[in-house]
Amino acid sequence: MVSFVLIVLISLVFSGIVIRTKSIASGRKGPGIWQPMKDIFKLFKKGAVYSETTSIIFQIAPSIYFASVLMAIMVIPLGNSKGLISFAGDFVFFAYVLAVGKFFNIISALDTGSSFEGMGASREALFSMLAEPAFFILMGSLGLLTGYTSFHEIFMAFHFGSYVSYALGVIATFILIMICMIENSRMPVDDPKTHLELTMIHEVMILDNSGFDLGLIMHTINLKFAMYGALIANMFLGDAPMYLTIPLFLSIQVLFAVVVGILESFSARFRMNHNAQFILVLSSLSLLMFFGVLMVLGKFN
Amino acid sequence: MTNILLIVFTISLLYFAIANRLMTYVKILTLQGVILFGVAFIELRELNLLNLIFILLETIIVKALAIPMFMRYVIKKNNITREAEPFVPNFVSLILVTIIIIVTFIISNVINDPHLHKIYFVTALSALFSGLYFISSRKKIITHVICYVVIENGVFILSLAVGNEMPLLINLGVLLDVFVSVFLLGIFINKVGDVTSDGDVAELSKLKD
Amino acid sequence: MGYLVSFIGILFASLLLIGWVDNKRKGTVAIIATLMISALSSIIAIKTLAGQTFTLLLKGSLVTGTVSLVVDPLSAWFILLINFTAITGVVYGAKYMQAYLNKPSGFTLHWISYLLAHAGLLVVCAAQNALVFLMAWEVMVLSAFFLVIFENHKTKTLRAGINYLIQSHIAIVVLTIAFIWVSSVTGSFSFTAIPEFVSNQKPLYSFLLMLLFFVGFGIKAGFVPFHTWLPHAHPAAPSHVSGVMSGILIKIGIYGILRMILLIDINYLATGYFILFVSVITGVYGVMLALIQHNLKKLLAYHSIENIGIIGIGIGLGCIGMGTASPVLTWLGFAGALLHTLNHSLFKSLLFYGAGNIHQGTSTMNVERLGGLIKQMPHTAILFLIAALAICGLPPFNGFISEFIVYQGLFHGILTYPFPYMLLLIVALFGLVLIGGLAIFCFTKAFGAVFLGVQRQRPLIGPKESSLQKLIPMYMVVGAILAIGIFPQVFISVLNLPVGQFTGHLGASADAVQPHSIQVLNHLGFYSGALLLIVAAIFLYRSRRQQVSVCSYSATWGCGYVAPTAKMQYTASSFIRNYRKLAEPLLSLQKFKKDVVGVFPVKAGHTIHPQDKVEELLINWPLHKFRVFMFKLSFLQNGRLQFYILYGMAFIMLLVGVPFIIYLIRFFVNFLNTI
Amino acid sequence: MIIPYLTGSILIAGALFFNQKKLVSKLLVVTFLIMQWGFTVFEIMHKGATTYDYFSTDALAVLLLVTLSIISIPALTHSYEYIYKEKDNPRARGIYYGAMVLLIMSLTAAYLSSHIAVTWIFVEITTLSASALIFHRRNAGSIEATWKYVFVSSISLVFVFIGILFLSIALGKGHEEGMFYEELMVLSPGLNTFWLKMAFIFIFSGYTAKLGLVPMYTAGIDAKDKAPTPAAALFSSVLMNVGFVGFFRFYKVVANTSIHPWTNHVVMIAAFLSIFVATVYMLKVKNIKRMLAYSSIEHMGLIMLGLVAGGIGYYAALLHLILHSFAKSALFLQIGHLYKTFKTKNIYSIGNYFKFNVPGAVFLLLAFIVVTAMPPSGLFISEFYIFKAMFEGGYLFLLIPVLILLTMIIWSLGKNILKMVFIPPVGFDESKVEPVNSLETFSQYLLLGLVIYLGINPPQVFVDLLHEAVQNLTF
Repeated sequence: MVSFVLIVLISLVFSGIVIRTKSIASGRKGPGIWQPMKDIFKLFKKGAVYSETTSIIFQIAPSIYFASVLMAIMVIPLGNSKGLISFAGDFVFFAYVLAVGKFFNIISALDTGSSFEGMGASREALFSMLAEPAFFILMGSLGLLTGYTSFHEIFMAFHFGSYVSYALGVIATFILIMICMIENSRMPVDDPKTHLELTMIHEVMILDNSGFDLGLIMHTINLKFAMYGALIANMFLGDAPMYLTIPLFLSIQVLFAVVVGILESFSARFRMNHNAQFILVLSSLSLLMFFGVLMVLGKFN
Repeated sequence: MTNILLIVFTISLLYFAIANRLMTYVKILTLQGVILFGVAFIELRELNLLNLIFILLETIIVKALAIPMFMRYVIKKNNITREAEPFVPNFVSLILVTIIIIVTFIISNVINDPHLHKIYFVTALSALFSGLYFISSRKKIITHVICYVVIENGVFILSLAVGNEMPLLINLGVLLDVFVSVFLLGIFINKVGDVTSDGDVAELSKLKD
Repeated sequence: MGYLVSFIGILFASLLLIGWVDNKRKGTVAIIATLMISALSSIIAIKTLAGQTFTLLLKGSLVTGTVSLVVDPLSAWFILLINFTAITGVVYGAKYMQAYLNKPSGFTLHWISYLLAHAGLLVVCAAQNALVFLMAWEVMVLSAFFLVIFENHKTKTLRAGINYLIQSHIAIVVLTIAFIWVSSVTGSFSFTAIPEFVSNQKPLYSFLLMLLFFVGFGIKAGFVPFHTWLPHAHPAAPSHVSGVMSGILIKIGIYGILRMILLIDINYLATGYFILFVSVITGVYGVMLALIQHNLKKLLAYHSIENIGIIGIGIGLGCIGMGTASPVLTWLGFAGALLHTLNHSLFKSLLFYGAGNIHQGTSTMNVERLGGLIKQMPHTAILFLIAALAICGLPPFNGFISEFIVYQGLFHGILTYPFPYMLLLIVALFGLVLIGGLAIFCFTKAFGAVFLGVQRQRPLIGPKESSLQKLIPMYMVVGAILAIGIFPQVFISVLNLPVGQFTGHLGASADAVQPHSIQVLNHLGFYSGALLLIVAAIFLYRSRRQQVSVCSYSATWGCGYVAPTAKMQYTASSFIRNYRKLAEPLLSLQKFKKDVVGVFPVKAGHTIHPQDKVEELLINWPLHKFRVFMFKLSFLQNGRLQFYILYGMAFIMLLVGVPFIIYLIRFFVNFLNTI
Repeated sequence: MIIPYLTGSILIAGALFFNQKKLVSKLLVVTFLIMQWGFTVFEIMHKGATTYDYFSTDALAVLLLVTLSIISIPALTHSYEYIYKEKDNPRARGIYYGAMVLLIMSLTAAYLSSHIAVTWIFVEITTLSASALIFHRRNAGSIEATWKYVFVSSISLVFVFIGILFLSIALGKGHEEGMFYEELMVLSPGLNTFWLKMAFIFIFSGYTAKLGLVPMYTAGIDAKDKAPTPAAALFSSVLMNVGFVGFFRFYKVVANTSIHPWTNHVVMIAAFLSIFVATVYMLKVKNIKRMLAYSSIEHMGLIMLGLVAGGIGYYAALLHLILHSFAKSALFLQIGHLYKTFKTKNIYSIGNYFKFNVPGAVFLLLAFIVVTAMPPSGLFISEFYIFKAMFEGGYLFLLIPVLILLTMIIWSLGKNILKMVFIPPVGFDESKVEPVNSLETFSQYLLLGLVIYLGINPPQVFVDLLHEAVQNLTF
């Protein structure tokens, strides 16, 4: 419950922080922290223009996308307080619920019958498909390390590993950050700053969305960021008491946002056809982590 | 005495190998028929009438007279050219027949069976195999029939080679076999002569897969 | 006994009736007959699942010996799912076939085969005698063959049918050998002889026997590399037949494998790992090829292969569980497999029915031609979408439940097993995730290309929504899908009996060992429901907003390009292009490319035909070589009398000569020795 | 009772030969059938009896005699239809029916004969009567087929005779009565194995012509192709059985000698080669009759493999022989209808049979299932047993290639039959298609039903007869 509220709260300012970081990094006096939310609320109020080729799918997809992310967020715990939904193997549920949103996002892009959005959809589908094994093997190895299969238990137990577990934690963090970037189609994979055929994935998928739907999608991205941030945060929380957990959580989220901002301002986008390899590298990295875990547990000798 | 006759028979095979004319073949058949009669007659243990009649019937009447005459008639009727036209040169066939004879000879020597006249055995087998060889090396259909008769002669000798006579019934069967099959074949040669120009086997290789 | 008599009575009565009535009514007769047969068998099955096992001993003939028909929970489970899909299939098909009324013949054959196939399937589930089993099996195979070749004036269809027939025949030959082996050791054709065999023979032999059975049933089920008949047969068949085949006919192979696992009590660990390995390959390969297909039904056929892979992973896990005496893993594995069998039979038949609607609406199956159908056939579109979500294993539908159980099993295995064993499990996990991702990829492509956007080529005939009789069975299936998705616990509790047969090997009853983690399934439905609610809430709020704010419609934003055409939108093959580039080394594609050349370029084009690499390597190539070799030998019957005589002569001479030559050699050797 | 039967049938044959009237010939044929059946029943009654010490009725004889009598009914009655649809020529008809009667008579006698040479004589007569039947059409093709058949058969029978001579050499002096099968069974263990081997080689190679095995199967194909279909039905079933009888009785003789393993090897080679050759040509030929002829070759190969394998294989071989006779004769009779519909035997120009003759087309489909030994065909049971026997006899190395070949055969046969049944032919005018009397198809259905019934649920007496026929071969 706590985690849900916190994540939703942090999502309000997340992209604000990112943009702020970027503007500072590029020496501009950028917009305020709240600017993105203001835009989104304006979008909520606006009317919309729909393509004639679209159907009910296009109308309902953003809502489902948003709902799926909310649902996924409910699974995420905070320190020693469970998420709203928590059971053995809940991260399977987590991944699949996100997949529902993705599914509709993709077909809504196809619904417009545009020559651009299909391209974005195709890439979104491919990259998220390639990213999924990394996530599952990561969770699998964490589960193997701790002996549990639900976020809450895993993260509770994770902190008390040996020192090697910190190394593992670092790898895990890196993988999670990368997955997050891929899922939100941000920097190393895609560049949100530019538009149309330059931003090949996400922005091009939502070319035809406008008004309320666009707002929903925008905020969904914020929520996703916050969600992954929460995952990363959880890896370092353990079951510290609540009065420690919450500030720690918030600071980690902010840190994550800053990191994202810095990453975006100081790195360049890959060429599209390099992305696939890059994402597969993540999977192999997670496999590496898996073997690391095996070593830690002494099962591998 | 029998040995001489049988050797003559074997030589007739060699002659068959190098002969060129169909008429020569027919003559050879007659000769063989006579030889068979001689051999059978000498072989005959107790000379009762029935056996004699039978031998006469089978050798002289059928093998030495009826069949050759019939063959002549067929050749005339279908005005088949008088050349035998073998696939392989006579020289080769001569060698092959000789080899056949030698091999059968060796085989018969390998077998050490008390109650078996080797010479009969050799003659019979060589007649059989050279007959088969002639069939597969000659072009004309009529030659096939003639060679078939040669094989039959070999079989006859073999049945003599068997120490004990067969029951009469069986010999009758053989007779019927020779008689019917030869005449049947002859009739068919006439039929074939109707459809094909010259009695050439090449005409009769339509049915194939 | 009464059941059997009435079963046979109904069957033959309806067969005669079908032969009698005219083409329009044959379908109706078939529906009634199927309903009666299903009712009859379902009663038995339900009784069995209620706890009383149905056993029937027939005297049999001098050949078969005693024939025992037994319906245990496993059979009952399969009988029920067979009946459901058979019913939906016949109701759908009765309407579907109306389109062929102009085709004079074949209706009688078709419907008779349908009933026979259904009956055969049911008997296969119950027969416990090798010969009867094989007979029922072949009846099923042959009638399925006649179902496939309904459009038999097309050479292509006939070829596909024969392909299916021959591969099924190979399957039955393998099974026959296996049964022969058993009976030659034990002297009995009863299934009870198989455990006897296992107890008497070396473990290795038992494993080989299991292997034989696996191959035999695997061909039916479509495990790679025995899958090659599937992608040909399904597109060739009428859609309801494809639905039934993919839904239940290939499942009978799964049934066979499960039955043999029950009977052949061997080192389950090896079997488990073997099955797991094959299944992972099957699943990944199936979906990889599904992705590159243009023909919708072929795409669905490859997805059947993929799902068989998932089921197989479940079975493999279960076997591993039995091998390591872990009731929990056994439960998870087999429960996942059985539930996914049911689920797949549901959504795959639904997908094929949808494909049937599309085919009769547009008379094409090529996804490159279709598009925008959601406007003309909304029902079909929604049904297809639901089925697609279900087959991708997404909540709140049934596919998610079974895949979730399998995931549970995998993680349980990974967490509890020592190092070398768990490696394959992590591979399986990788595979399963990949399958899920690719499936989503594939069905976004399929749904998007078929139903969304605008039609890419001018419609051959104006597509229109199918009639109610075709939609009703589809909605029935959707009902079942949602039921399993939202209230899984009901089905889980039913599953406990069949799964109990497997856990029984470990002396543990199913509901006892049913892992605690499964309790969550009770909540999963609730969570899925919650998802739906949230969506509904947001959507409502959104539409309220729409009222106050102004909404307008215009053309799709073409980045300033003013004259967009339907051809410009993303096609199915361009949608998967990135993937194709990635996976090219593993696939085999026929490409025909004509580039744009010259100052005034003429018409250029580019077509790609996906081939099946396994088929090329394992079937086509050896077959070609074999035929060439055979053809070389066809000089024997050359019509030359001399040769015919020579054959005899040569035969005799060889038989006489070879020993003689040997004799001579020996003689010569002795001679040398004497010197 | 045999002498009256022989004389009677010879008289009837003669009468048929000279008679010119349709009605009379019909009556004669019917009387012959009645006589045939009367004789059959009589023999069944007096099973085990020996008449004129050259004929004895053992289980094998009874089985094959009944098979013959059953098949001869449709073969003879359908001949009517067949002949009259041809340009009706009383002369040809006379010869045809006379030959048919002679053929059936000689087959009967050959089955019954208990003396190796008597069998041989009657087999010889079958050759002659068969040649008359093949010649019936009197065109180039039939002349060629007849020529080849007569010639190859005569040669092969010479082989058989030579074999018999070798056998008598083996017997040596003082065994004039040794040529009776019972005698041989008793004497054979003590005989000189060399001559026994020679005898076996020649007798086996000789009978392969009738039996339809490598090496001498060749002429039989042309005969079955060119003969009128009722005759072909007899050729591919009961005429092959006569070869089997001749071989099998002698095989039983050598089976209880020391050369039994050797003979098994010889037979095995021939059998496998036959199946192989059959496969080669079934993949190639486009003439449906020839294709079926080759399929008979394949089945004979299987039967021989059953004998080779031993054990239950002996039983299975006989079962397969009988069931195959029914199935294949029915199929050939159906081909007659097919030919009548399309006026050709070439598969390319036959097609969409379903449209012209529904019962016939359905029959073809069923017959395909039955003849390729798919369950529930009775042949499946026999093949099942044969494979079982090979498996148990340690012939696995042979079983696997055989199974592969059989699969190819099924593929080819299925491809062609389905093409004929379904795919419309090119350039075929459907105007002058004459309807087929479905009553005849009915009798073919009966034969198929017999195959399935005898296979799946054999009556006790049938099984007992089979077991009795192979009782001395139990090892």
